Amino acid sequence: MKSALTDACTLKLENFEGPFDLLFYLIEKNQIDIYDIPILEITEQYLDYLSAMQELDLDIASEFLVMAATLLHIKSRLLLPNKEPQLEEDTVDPREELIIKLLEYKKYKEYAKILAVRDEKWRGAHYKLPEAIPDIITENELEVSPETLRACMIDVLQRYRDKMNDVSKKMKRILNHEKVSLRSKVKELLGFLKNGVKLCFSKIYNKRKMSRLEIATGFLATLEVVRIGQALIDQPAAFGEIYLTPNKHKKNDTDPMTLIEDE
Amino acid sequence: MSSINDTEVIIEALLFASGDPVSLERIAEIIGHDKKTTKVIMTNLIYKYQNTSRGIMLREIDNAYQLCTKPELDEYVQQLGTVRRKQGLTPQAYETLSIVAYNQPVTRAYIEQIRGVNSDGVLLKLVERNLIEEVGRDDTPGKPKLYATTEEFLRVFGFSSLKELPPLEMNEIPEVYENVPLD
Amino acid sequence: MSSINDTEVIIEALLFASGDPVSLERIAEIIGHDKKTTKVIMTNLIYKYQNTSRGIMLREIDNAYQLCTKPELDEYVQQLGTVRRKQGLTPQAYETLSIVAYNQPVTRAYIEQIRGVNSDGVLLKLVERNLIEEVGRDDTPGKPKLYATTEEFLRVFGFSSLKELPPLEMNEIPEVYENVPLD
Repeated sequence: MKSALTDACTLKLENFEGPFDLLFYLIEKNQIDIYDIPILEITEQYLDYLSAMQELDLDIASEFLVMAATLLHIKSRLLLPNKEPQLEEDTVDPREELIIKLLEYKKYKEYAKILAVRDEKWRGAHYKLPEAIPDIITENELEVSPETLRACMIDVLQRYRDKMNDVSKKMKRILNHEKVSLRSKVKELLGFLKNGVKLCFSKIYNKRKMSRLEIATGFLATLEVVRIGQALIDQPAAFGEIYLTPNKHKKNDTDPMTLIEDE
Repeated sequence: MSSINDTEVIIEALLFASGDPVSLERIAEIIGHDKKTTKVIMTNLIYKYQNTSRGIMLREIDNAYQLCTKPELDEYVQQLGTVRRKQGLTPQAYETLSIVAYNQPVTRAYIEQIRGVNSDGVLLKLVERNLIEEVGRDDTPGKPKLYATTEEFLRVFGFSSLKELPPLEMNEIPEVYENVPLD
Repeated sequence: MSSINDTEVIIEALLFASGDPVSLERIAEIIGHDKKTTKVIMTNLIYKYQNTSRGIMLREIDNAYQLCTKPELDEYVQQLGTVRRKQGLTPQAYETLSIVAYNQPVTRAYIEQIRGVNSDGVLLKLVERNLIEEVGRDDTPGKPKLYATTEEFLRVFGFSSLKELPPLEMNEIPEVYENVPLD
């Protein structure tokens, strides 16, 4: 085998596209069984080729060097005495991965030949240039579907709903804000009442100084303070002044703020 | 190749590939006959094209030959140039059309309220395409125009009447909170 | 016109005038038959061209049809001196093309893994010659481009569709688990 290989070793320097291309060339040239590659010989020839390239100052693509390393690695594994020759599962052929890759590559190399032959044949078919045919542009029927129409109706209603519901959410937020304001008004009133003085509604909630909303809220706060028993209310005359007196007979001493209903 | 048939085959290929007229001399040269024989072959061939089921014919023009389609087939050939423009509706047009279709007759204001955007342009387009039309005026301040779908609308959607509009199921109609809840 | 013959005549005229492939749909539309019937007519017609003394043949390419000269007549057509014969591809290009054809859509990385070599340049050439094209991006990190063959690929290699690619013979990979021969 060795002699046959060395005979074939006179490599002609072709422009190999990649390491597989070169390996294939060597395999075919030496008529090697791809399933049983003599790694020692192939590696030697492969490296010979690389050094020939070097001598000619050709650029050696990194892929060629990676393959050289792979071949040398396989070679070293083959040369190492098997530590556990009894265990069959461990005796995986180190060439296996390379063989699988080469077989895969070979498959496409063969297709490439089929394509080349077909290309050669069909390049003999000649086509004709198109005649000048004037374009007639016709406005075609509308392409519409009842289902799309229906879907659009549902979509637009959905959008409308979302928008409307968004408006109602905003309103709710505003009202919640007012509730906080009611709490603060109650707190304010309780502060005044602590001083134990009789309060005059029109003095606290002055129309000139405050907005209607604030006065209305103030009125609600007044009623709230009375409701939780912190004050007594009195209006001597209809539409007359409202007086607020601190309740001296409170039932308990708990913080009045906790009595305000938390909304 | 030497038989008459083979020669004819070659000539057809030559003329097809050339597209332009090919001179008698050139044909004679390629098929390897003298001009006189070639002329006879060509004359026979013209006759053959004319009298068999061919879509193409052979013309002699000034001692040159050219293939072309038979003039009586022109109406078919012209159709190759027909570019059908398949037209669809824009999403905006579809949306507006659906509001008109399902709620007709409607005012522009109604459409705009639902869509939330100005719908002047899209309404105009739908009127231009004859999918909707004015059907009168609403009896409200300003007397706004009322729009409804047309017969063309029914035709393009393939409806025989408006009853064939795909129904909107109740559960598909999104709920709108009419009143703002005051809690 | 309604007989089979008349239909075939129209089709020949259409294809001749078009020069470019005409889709099955368009032919069906013009001859006024449904697609299925048209397909049958076309298949018969392909056979007819092949088996009569014609210099031209009918090809199916990706559900479209085109007339061309029979490839075996190339030597005569070449003598016209007007048609230019395109150059073939390099072995690397055929190799890369076959990887794309059989695995499409594929990324460059996949091709390079099989070829064991950078395939940037050869891919670019194939794209330039309109034999392959980008068809999107893979849904993997880096979103690499995906390549597939074109209609031109089918035309150049005489396929009517990708189904006609010669089948991949799965080379049986024998067990290489046996005793390793130390050579």
